[in-house]
Amino acid sequence: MRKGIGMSAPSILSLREVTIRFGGLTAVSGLNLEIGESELVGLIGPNGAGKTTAFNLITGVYAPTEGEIRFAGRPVTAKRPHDLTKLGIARTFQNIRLFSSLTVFDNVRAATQLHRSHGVRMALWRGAAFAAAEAEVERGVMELLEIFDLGRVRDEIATSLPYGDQRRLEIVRALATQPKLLLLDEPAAGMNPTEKAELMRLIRFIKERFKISIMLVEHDMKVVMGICERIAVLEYGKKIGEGTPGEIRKDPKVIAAYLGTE
Amino acid sequence: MFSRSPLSLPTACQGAKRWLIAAVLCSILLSFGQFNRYYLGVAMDVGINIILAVSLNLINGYTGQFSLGHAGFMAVGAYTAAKFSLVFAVAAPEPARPVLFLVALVLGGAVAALSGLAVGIPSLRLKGDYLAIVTLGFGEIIRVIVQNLEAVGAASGLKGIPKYTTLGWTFALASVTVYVVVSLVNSTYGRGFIAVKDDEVAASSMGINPVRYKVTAFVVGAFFAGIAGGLYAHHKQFLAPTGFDFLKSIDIVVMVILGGMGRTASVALAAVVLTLLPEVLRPVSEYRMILYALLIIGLMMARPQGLFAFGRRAVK
Amino acid sequence: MHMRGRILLLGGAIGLVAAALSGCGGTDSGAILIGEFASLTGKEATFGISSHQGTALAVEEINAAGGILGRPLELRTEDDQSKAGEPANVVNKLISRDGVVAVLGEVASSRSLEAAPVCQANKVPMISPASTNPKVTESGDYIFRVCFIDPFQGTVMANFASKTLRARKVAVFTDVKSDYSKGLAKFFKEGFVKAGGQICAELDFNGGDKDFKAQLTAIKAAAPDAVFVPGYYTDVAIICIQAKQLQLSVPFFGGDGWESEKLVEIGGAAMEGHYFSTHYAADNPTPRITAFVEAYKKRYAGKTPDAMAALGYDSVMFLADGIKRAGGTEASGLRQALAETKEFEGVTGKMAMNSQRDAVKAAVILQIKGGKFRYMATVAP
Amino acid sequence: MEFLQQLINGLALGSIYALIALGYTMVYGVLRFINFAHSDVLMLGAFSAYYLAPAVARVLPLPSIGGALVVGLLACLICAGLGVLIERLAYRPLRSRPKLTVLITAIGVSLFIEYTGQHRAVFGADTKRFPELMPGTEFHLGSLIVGSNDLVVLVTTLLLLAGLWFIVHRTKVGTAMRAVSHNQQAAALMGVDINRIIAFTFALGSALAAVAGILYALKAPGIDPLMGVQPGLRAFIAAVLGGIGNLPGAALGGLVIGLLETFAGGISGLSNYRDGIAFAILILILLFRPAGLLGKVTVEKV
Repeated sequence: MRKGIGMSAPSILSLREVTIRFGGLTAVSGLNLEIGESELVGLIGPNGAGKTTAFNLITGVYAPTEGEIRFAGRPVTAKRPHDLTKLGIARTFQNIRLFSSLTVFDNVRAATQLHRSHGVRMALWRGAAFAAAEAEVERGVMELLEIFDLGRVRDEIATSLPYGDQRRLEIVRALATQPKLLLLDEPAAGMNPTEKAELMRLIRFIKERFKISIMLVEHDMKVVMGICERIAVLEYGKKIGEGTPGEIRKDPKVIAAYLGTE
Repeated sequence: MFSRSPLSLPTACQGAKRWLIAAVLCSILLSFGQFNRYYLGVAMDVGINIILAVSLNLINGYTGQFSLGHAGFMAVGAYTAAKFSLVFAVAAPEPARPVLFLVALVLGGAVAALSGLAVGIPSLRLKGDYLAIVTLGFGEIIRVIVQNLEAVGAASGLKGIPKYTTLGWTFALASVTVYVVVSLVNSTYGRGFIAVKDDEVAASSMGINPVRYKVTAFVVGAFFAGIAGGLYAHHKQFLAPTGFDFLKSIDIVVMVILGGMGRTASVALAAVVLTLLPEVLRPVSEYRMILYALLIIGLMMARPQGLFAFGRRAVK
Repeated sequence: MHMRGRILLLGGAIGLVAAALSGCGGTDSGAILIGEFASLTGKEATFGISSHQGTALAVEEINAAGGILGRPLELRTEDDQSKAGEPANVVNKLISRDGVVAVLGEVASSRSLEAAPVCQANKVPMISPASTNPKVTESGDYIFRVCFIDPFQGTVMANFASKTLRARKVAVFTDVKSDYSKGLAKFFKEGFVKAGGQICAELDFNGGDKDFKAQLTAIKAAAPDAVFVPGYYTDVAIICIQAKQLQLSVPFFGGDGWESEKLVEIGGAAMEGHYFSTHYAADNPTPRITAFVEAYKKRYAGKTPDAMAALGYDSVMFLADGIKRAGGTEASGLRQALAETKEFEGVTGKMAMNSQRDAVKAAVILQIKGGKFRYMATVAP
Repeated sequence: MEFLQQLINGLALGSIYALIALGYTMVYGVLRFINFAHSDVLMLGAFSAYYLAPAVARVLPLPSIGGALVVGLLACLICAGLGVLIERLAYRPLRSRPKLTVLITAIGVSLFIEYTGQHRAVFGADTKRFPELMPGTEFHLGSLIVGSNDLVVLVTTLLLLAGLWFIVHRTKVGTAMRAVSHNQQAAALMGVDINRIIAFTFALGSALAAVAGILYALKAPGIDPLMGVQPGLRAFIAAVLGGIGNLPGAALGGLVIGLLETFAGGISGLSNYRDGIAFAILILILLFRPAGLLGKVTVEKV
């Protein structure tokens, strides 16, 4: 078993020889990856390297053709997305996917129901227990929204928010599922330098405050190098390098992949 | 439309039940009134259509599935309830009949719900047009089976169904339907329906099981369609398989769309208007369906969000 | 708050409906108001339009002759769009809002069956012109019809097949969508087996189908002596055309659903030599029929009246006869008079009401020859 | 022997369904929406021929192949015009709206045509005799019988399938159609006149419907305003079965349904379920192949 360099904490997610093919195309090939508890890992690579596909494999959107994925010590290969979320994997999307007809509050509220015993009977009876449970959900959601300064827009339709707020709301929504591992798919896309700086602060804050592991796919080297403790590099579906930001910066294979070998 | 102010959640929760009880009591009082039979008949049609439209709205409006088979669920409920009444209730003593009627209705709803489960399962893999055609096909298959089932009169239809449906039953059950759909959707659990409609992939990444929500929507929707069918059977006292064809499903879909998908009150209002409209248009009956068709087209152009969809809501 | 608004709205709707319910219509003129419901649009519009035209003609003739008991008739017609669920509504409207003294309709038994309980509950006599399903009049003592019923017609055709056609093996080709077709097929089969014949093939089609070759090939393989098709003329014409193409050249025969000029118009040469039973023959030279056919042609642009038109006409005449004998339109008296009809002479022949309130009358058998319906025989009950 | 005869019957029926399905699938392929009114345009095609035939008969003898071609061509032109008109008035204003809106509008258009057609001032609800446009005969192969009409249908379907395939894959306008199908905005940016291409698609689809309507009416020469509903529904199922948007798929779906219905129709005790068979097969196939027989499953990009 190949261990990641610089691994200190026990592993929460591990991918072993994970491969996926779409028809003739091998999008990810023999990928090995480990993420430790409370670790902040970056996944980088040129366009089309298979980063988002790797995300989709981890979150169960696609099932791998070969290989094994383990989460918190349990095999989770080919589990469906909502089951993985229950186990503690949450994500955001490259192109923001908020629930477009729900308010900010309801977007987050919808993400809280997975840890509650299903409420058909309760919702229909509308008794004291229901009111108490709903009040608790409301308190929890508001607390989250306030932390991220979204409480003031709780009743706005989510998709009517400014772009930066939508990005943030997506992160809040993912946090509402109480994850152990948060996957961020290009969180800095479309942001200006000030917003990016703010985002970096935010990601560090989340890691500290919620004590969770974070993995992010990002194009912006500054962001990745600035916050990640460890970075894995993909090219053509294969991992070509892994290490601390300092190591990656000097890795000739990585430089070649980014600058071209010729 | 949805509860928004911080205090609205718990209060609305408890208020709703009170309103339900009031509406049901009102309905029961109504059935003691003496009314012109024609208006009474139309009023019952209105109530039945409210149930159909509001229950379809859970599937098509809130959960974003496109079902064209609601008439099929209605048929299942109608025939089940009618057959039950013909076998058990007719022979039973008078005081037992309301109880037996309720049993018949619930049984009809339950069998319809089972068939909703059967349709909900293919919906796991199909989307949009494909799902629409499968549900349409389901409705037609139900019709063909009923048409060949001698036990329920086959093509000749089922006659002699006792007249148990009253204004009270109809509107009490319509109130229950509205209550159930509204309560279900207006809860943390219920936001899942809308989340599945808005973005299935995102919903499932938030721990919402889309399959479970879709099947729930189909089962609950079918259950109430079955109840409506039972009321219809004991209102018209005669069932013919041709009454549950594709056009009947379209009628219900139009009510949902006219009202505005995913708005219960508007959809109920649309059911009222669309039931009364043909009656109002009777004097020009030869142009009635032409006008109906033009109404559908005109509406889609002028107000695709629904004729009665007032209030703010993001329209994409 | 919104929730409350919603429920309030529902309450409001209930209130509105209740308010509307108290209104009531009625007429104050001297006219006798009679109601008619028919399928004027939709899938079975052709039959409804025919029977409606006969009905309207009869009303006009009666009024031209000075009405009944000195009062003119006023006909209120409602379209049920060939749609289940509608008849109950329109008949309710005719009775409760318009206040008609009697209801005429429908051709299709399934829709008469839906309207019958409404008329019975309101104690308003209902006369079906052409619903031949025996169940129709079982709905109660206010329900009548001026046509014969399927068991009679089925037996007539069974005897015709075994005696006149000398057929031993007959194939039956039924329209499963139609209660009429299924009923007639059932009584034919019973009668024919009783008469010593054998049903060698039973196949089904759906009314409105346009391809019957699959079933006809199977029928041909069973080598019947004749084929009984209790369907409607729109389908029968196409069936006969395709049978001819498949060289299934045995006699085809059917019931009153065949009767229409369109049968030969569409079927053409393929219809030659086939037989059917019906209520009357337009070429039967009795003065009553001749007069009716002429008046009808004059009124409706040269169209020859089919059985539905003749029965529609007779339903009005039968009602008028009842009103005359009852001396008024009071419901129970009128019902009594109609039920006691012993000898009413209509375009479709002499009829008497039996205890089931079904008309006891003769059927005629026609053959298609040279593109015309030729009168062959009258079969009395 | 009976089996072979049924095979012939089934192929004949299937090729009619295939022909109608081609029209459904082509419009779907470009616009991604089910043109519910297609079956009504088919009816309008038959009625155009019905009213044109007496006029043409004055110039050309009928029944004759030449006469049939002239009537057919004129009916195609009329329907193409009507198709473009429907698109212009009912669908174009809704192009940027959700597909559901367009679907419901299409149902509205379909009801409008059907009920207007039934009004006595238009066609009237009664069945009309469709004139004999072509000399028809039956060919005998031993005890097997093949109708000349059925051969005409089969050949027409194959020719039109090939022709459509050629238009879509080998001509400039076809390339534009595929571009529009793929991405309307991008196609517009590349200089494709979207309105023209969509109008062309509708014209082509409606002309196809007219051909199908006439051939269908020749097979069963009784026409009425609701004549399109039943074959339309079957053909629509055929198109979905084959993988909607896929031309050979539509043809294949049509044949599958035609054959199954025929074999079921020939069995006593099964023929009464014929109406449900097409749907039952459809549901079964979609359960295993959600995009139809020849359709490609698209993976949603996340």
